[in-house]
Amino acid sequence: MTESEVAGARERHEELDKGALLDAYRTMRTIRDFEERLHTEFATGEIPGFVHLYAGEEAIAAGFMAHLDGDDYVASTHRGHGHSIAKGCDVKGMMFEIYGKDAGICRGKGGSMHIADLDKGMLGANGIVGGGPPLVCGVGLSAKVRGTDQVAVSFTGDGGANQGTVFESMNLASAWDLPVIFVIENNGYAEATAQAFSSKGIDIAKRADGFSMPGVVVDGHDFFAVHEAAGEAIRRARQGGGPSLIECKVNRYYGHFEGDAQTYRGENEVENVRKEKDCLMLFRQRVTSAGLLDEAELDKIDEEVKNLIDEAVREAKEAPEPSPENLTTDVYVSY
Amino acid sequence: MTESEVAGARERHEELDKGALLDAYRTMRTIRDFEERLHTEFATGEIPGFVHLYAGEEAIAAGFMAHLDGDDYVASTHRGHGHSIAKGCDVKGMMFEIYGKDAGICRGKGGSMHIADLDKGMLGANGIVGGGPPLVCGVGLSAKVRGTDQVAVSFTGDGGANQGTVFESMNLASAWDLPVIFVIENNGYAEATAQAFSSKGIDIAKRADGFSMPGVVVDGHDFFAVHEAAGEAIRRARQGGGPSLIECKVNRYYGHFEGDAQTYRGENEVENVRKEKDCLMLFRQRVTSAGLLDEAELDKIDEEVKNLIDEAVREAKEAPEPSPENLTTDVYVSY
Amino acid sequence: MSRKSYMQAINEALAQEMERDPTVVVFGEDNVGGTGSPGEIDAWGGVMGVTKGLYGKFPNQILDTPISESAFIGAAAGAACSGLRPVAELMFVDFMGVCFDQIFNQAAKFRYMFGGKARTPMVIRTMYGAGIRAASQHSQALYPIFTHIPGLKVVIPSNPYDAKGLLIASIRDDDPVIFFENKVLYAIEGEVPDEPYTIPLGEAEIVREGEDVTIVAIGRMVSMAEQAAASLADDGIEVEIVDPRTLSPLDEDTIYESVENTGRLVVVDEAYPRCSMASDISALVAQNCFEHLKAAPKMVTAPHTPPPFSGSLEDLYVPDPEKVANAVRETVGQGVAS
Amino acid sequence: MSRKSYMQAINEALAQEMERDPTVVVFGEDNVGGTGSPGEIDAWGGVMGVTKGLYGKFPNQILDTPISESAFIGAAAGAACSGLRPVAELMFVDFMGVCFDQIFNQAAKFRYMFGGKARTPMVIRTMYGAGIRAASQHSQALYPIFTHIPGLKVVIPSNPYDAKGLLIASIRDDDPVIFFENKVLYAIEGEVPDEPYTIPLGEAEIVREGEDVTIVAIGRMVSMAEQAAASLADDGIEVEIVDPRTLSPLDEDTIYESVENTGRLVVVDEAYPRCSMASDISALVAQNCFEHLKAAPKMVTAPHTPPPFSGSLEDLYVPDPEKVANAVRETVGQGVAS
Ligand SMILES: Cc1ncc(C[n+]2csc(CCOP(=O)(O)OP(=O)(O)O)c2C)c(N)n1
Ligand SMILES: Cc1ncc(C[n+]2csc(CCOP(=O)(O)OP(=O)(O)O)c2C)c(N)n1
Ligand SMILES: [Mg+2]
Ligand SMILES: [Mg+2]
Repeated sequence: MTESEVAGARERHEELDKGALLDAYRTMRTIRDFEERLHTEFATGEIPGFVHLYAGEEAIAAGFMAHLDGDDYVASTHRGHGHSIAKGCDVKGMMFEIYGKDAGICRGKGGSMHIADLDKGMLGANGIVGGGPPLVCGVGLSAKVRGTDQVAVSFTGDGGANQGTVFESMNLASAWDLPVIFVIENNGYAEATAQAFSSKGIDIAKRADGFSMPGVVVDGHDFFAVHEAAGEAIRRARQGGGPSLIECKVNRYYGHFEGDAQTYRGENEVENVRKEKDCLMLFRQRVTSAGLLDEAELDKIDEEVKNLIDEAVREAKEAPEPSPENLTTDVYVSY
Repeated sequence: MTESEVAGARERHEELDKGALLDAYRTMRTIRDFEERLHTEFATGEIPGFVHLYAGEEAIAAGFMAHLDGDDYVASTHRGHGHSIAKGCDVKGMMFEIYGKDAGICRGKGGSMHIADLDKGMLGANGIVGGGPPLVCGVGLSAKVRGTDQVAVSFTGDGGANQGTVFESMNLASAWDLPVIFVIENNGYAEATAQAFSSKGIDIAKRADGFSMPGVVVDGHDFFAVHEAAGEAIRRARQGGGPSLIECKVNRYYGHFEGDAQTYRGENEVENVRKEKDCLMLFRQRVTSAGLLDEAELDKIDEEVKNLIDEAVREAKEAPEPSPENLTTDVYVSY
Repeated sequence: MSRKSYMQAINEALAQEMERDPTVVVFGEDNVGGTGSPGEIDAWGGVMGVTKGLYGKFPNQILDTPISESAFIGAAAGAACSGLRPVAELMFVDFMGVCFDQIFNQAAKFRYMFGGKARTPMVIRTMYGAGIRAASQHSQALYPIFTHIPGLKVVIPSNPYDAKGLLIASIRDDDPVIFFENKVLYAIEGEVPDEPYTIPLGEAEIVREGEDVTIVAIGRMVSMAEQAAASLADDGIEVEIVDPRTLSPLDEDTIYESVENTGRLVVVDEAYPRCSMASDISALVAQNCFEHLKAAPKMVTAPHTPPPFSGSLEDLYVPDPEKVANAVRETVGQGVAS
Repeated sequence: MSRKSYMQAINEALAQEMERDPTVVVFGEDNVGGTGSPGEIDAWGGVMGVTKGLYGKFPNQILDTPISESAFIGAAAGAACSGLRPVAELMFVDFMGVCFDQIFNQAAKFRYMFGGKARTPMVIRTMYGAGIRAASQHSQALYPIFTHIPGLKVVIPSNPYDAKGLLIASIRDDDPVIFFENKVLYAIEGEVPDEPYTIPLGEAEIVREGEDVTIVAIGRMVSMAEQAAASLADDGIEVEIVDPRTLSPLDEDTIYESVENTGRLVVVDEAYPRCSMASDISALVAQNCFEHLKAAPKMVTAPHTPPPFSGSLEDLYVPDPEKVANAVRETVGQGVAS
C-alpha cells in the first residue's frame, strides 16, 4: 500500500471502533486538505477547467463510505472529489487528473468532473446534474440478479433533486426493490439559486413518501448523525429491505466553482458555519471529549495528510502531459 | 354553430345549473359514442394507426372542462379524444383526422395521437408519455406574465406519472407559482403493466406534498366528485393560489389500444365497473333521482349525439385524402 | 435452419443469449407485460410482442419497468459497469429525447472519460421507421443522431438472418450498442439457423452484385433497393447493393471498393435528409473515392418534414423502389458514360 | 457603433428585444442568478454572465428556473403557443439529452402535426464548443443533431456583430430557433451597432473572397479558416470563406456559387465527424456541384472521440488553422490543376 492509497483507503466498519474513527477522520481531513489546496492552487491559474470543491461537506462522504465495501458502488456529482477520496480512489491519481496529466486516474482525459475508478466502485463524478441516480439503479439490479449483498449509493445536490432522472430513479428503485440509497446533499444552493426558491425550501426527504421508501433528514455536518442514518439505510438495503432517501443539510465553504464571487450568499454565512458546525471540529470535539481518540492521534493524521497533499501537488505539477496518441484511444473496447 | 360544434361545445359554468348539467352529459355521451364507434370501426380494419380509447373515463374530461374558458389550455395524452371533445374541438374534424383525411382537424397529418386545436386551447394529444406537463407550465407562465386569469390543465396517466418530466413540471409550477393543474388519470394500467407494480400502487396524489402543493384523490367515475375537486383547484389557480395535483381513480373500458387482447386484466373487471360505476349511468341516476333533469332530456341528447357520430363516420369515410403537396407544407412558418 | 420472422429471430437471439449467460438481463416497458396485473403476468411481450414468452423461460432475467426511460436506460449503463450484460428496450426510438443523456453522455463516454477503465457491455433495442401510420412521434429513424456520437455502436439489420446474428454479436460486444429494429420488417420471414451465430459488427454485406451503380441502403431500405434493382435490371442497369448492417463502425472499405468499381453512388436512407446517413456516406465517398466517381452521388431520403399520419402522405414520405430507380437512372444518365 | 464583446452583443440583443416587446421573456438556470438567496438577487447572470444586469431592467421578464430542463424548455414551447416569445437558456448544449424530447418532438413538430395551426416563436440559447478544458460533457458541438430535425432552425454566429443581429432575428422569428453561442467567443470583441438590427436567417456571408478554394466554416471555425487563409495567401492560395450563419435553413446557393467558382471545398466543423455539418455540406456540394468540383471535398472536424479534458489533448482535438491549411493544400494539390 502506497502512502497515497493509505490516505484514501477505508474499510467497512460494522461499528465505530477506534480504527473506524481514525479512518473517518483521515478521510475527512484528506478531503478538506485536498480541496483547500485546490482552492489556493486554482487562484494561481495553473488548474484548468471547472473545479467544484466539497469542503464543508466531508462528513457526508465519510459517514456513508464507512459502511461500504470495495465492491459496493457510488455515483457522484460534479462536486465529486470528496466521494472519490472517501470511496478509496487514489489521491495522487486524482490530483494528477485534475492537473490533466497522463498519470491521472483517468489518464488526464476526464478531469475534475469525471473522476472515476470502477475497480474501487466509484462510478464517476458526473458533469450532468442528475446523471448518477439511474446508474446506481443498475448496480442495484446487478446485485439482485447476481445474488450478492452489494449496495449502491448515489449523491445528488439540492438543485439536482429537481432533475427528472432523480425522481424516476427513486421510483424505479422502489418498483424493483433495489439495494440503493439516494443521498441528497442539500447545501442550500444550486449555483447561485437558493433551494428556498428552486424547491420552495421543502425537506427533500419528504419526497420519499411518494415512492414508498423511508426518507430522513440528517445534519450533514455531523459525522455521527450521518453515519447512523447511513448505516440504517445501508443495512436495510443489504438485507433486501429496498431503497431509502437521506437528505443531509449542509453548507459549502467555497463558491459553486472556483472563481465564483459568491455575492448571492448571506453575510458571514460561511464564517459562522465554520465556527459553529465545521465537521472536522465537531468530530474532534466529540471523540476527544469522549476519550475515544486523543489529540495527538488526530494531529498525526493531519500531518500525514498535509504531506500527502503537498507531495501530490508537487508531483502533479511536474508530471508529464498525456501523449498525443491518447487523443483517440479508449473510445471503444473494440471498433 | 354547426351541429358538430354543438356537440363538442361547452361553456364555463360557475354553478351546476341545468345548462351545465346538460352540457356535461352531452360531453360525456359524445365521448362515449365517439369511442365506442371507433372500437367497432377499428375492427373493420379501416382505421389506420394507433387508437387509444377514453371510454370509461369521460367524467374526468367533462368534470374539468366544465370549469374552463375557451382561452384556458389543456395538454393531453395519447388517450386524447375525450379531452379534445370536452375542450370543444370539432367532433367531425376529429373523426376526419382519425381517418387521415384532408378535412381533419390537423389536415390528416396528426392522427389520433396528435389531435390539437390551439384556437380552442387544446395543446394536443401527445405521443410522448409525459410530454404535456411541461407545456402547461409555459401556458401558466404566459398567463402570469401577461396578467390574465387563464389556467392550464395537463392530463397524465398513472404510468406517465413516473416520467421525469411530470415531476419536474410539478416542481417548476410550484417554484414559479403557476396557475396549473396536474391531473393524473389513474386507470390502473400502463399498457399491460399495473400501477400496483409501476409505482407500488401508492396514491399518486401523495406526491404533491413533495412540491408544496395540494394533492387530492377523487373517484374518476363520478362527474360530481371530479367537478368539485376540479373547481376548487381551478378557482385557487385563477386567484393566484398556485398549482394542484388531482388524481382520478378510474377504469378504461377497452384495451390499451385497439387490438389489445387484454389478457392481463382481471376476470369481469370491466363488466363490473360498467355495471356499478359507469359515469353516464351514475350521472343519469343522480340527476334524474334529484329531479334536476328528466329522462327525456337525456334521451334527446343521446339521439342527437348518435346522429352526429353516425354522420361523422359516414362523412369521414367518404372524405378526400390529403393532396400530395401537403406532405411538405406546414413544417415552418417561414424557411 | 428454418423460416422465421424478423421478430422471431430477435426473440430467439435473446432467449439463446439469456440461456448461455445468466448475466444477460432484458428489461423495458411491458417486456414481461403484465407485472402486478390481475390477469396473465406475461400477457404482453413488449408492445409488439418481441419478448413474448421469455418470462416463462427466464423469470429472473426479464423485468418490466415503469415509464421512466432515463432511469432504466441509465440502469442498463450502471448494470453493465457492474457485472451484467443488460438488453434494455427503448420501445420506439422516437422516445430517445427523454433519456438521451444516459445514452450519449453516460454510457457512450465512460470508457473515454475514465481513461479506458470502463467496459459497458449493454444493448439498447429500439424500434424505428415509418410505414404503419404511427405519425410524427412514432415513425422516425433517428439513427444518424446515434451514429454521430463517438462511443456508441449502431446496428441495423435488414432481414431476419442478420437480426439474429447481429443481436447476438451486439449482446456479446463490450461496448454500448444501439440496435435498430424496423417495425415493418417484424413480420418478414427468412431462413434463420436454429443455433446461435454471430455476424461481426462493422462488416457490410453485398446484397446484390452489379457493375453500373452502387446503392448503399439502410435497414428496410435494402428491400426498396432490391425491388428497384430488379426493375432496373430489365433496363440493363446492373446495380450493386451494399447493406452496411452497422452504421458505426461503418465498413467504409466495402463501400469504397464497390464505388471504385461502379463509379456511381446512390444512398437510400429513410431518415431526415440533413446530417443523415445519406449525407455521411455520400461525403465519405466524395472525399475518398473522388477520382473514381463518374457522376454526382445521389441521396434518396425522407423529406425535411416530420412523418405524416395519413397513409396517402406517409406512402409518399418513405423512399420507395420507384424513387430509388429514378435516382439510379439519373446518375447513370449523368456524367461520364460508363 | 462601438466595440462590444460577443457576450455583450447577446446581452444587448436580449435587452433591446425585452424592451421592445413585453412578451419576450428570458429564463434559465441562474439567468437572474440568486433567486431566493440571502445576498444579491442578481448575483449571477447565467453561468457565464450573459444575462447579467437584465433583471434590474426587466424584473418581470426574466426568471430563474430549477434544474429541470425538460420542464422549462417545454414551458418555453407552451408559452410560445400561448402568447409569449420565450428565450430559454440551455446552459450547455451538452445537457440536451435531458430535455431533447421537448425540443424535437414537441416544439419542432407542433406546426406540422397540427396541420399548420401552430406557431411556436421560441428561442433556445445554448453554449457549445471545446477549448476551455471543460471536458467531455461540457465541450460538445452537437448542432448536427439539431440540424437533422425538421421544424427547428439552427443559428450559429461567429462574431459579435452577427450574434446581435441573428439573435434579434431569432427572437422575432415565428419558428423554434436553437441559437448556438460559442463559449470561447464570448470574450471576442468587434464593432456592434448600438441600435437593434436583424440578420435574416438562412443567409450565409462571404467572409473572405478568393478564387482557389471554398472553405465553409461553422461558428468559431470561421476564425480558424481566416487564420489559415492568411497563411495560405502568403503561398499564393486564395481562399474564399463562407460562414453559413444559420445551419438550418442552410444557404445552399451561396455555397454552391462559391464552389462553382473555386471548384474546391473544405468544410471546417468542430463537431464529431459522422453525420456532421461537414458531411452534410460535403454531400450537398457533391450532389449539386459535381461537375464543377476539381478535387475531392475535404472535411476538417474533431475526431470520432469525446472531447478530452487535458489541454494538451484538447488543443489537438479542435480543428486549428494548421489543419485547415493542410486540408486546403491537399485539395489544391489534388485533381485537375486550377
Ligand atoms: C443537466 C444539467 N443541468 C445544469 C447543469 C449545470 N450545473 C452544474 S452544477 C449546477 C448546480 C447544482 O446544484 P446542486 O445540485 O445543489 O449541487 P451543488 O453544486 O450545490 O453541490 C448546475 C445548474 C448541469 N451540469 N447539468
Ligand atoms: C416516453 C414514452 N414512453 C413510452 C411510451 C409508450 N406508451 C404509450 S402509452 C403507454 C402507457 C401509458 O400508461 P398511462 O400513463 O397509465 O396512460 P393510459 O394509457 O393508461 O391512459 C406507453 C408505455 C410513450 N408513448 N412515450
Ligand atoms: Mg446545492
Ligand atoms: Mg393508465
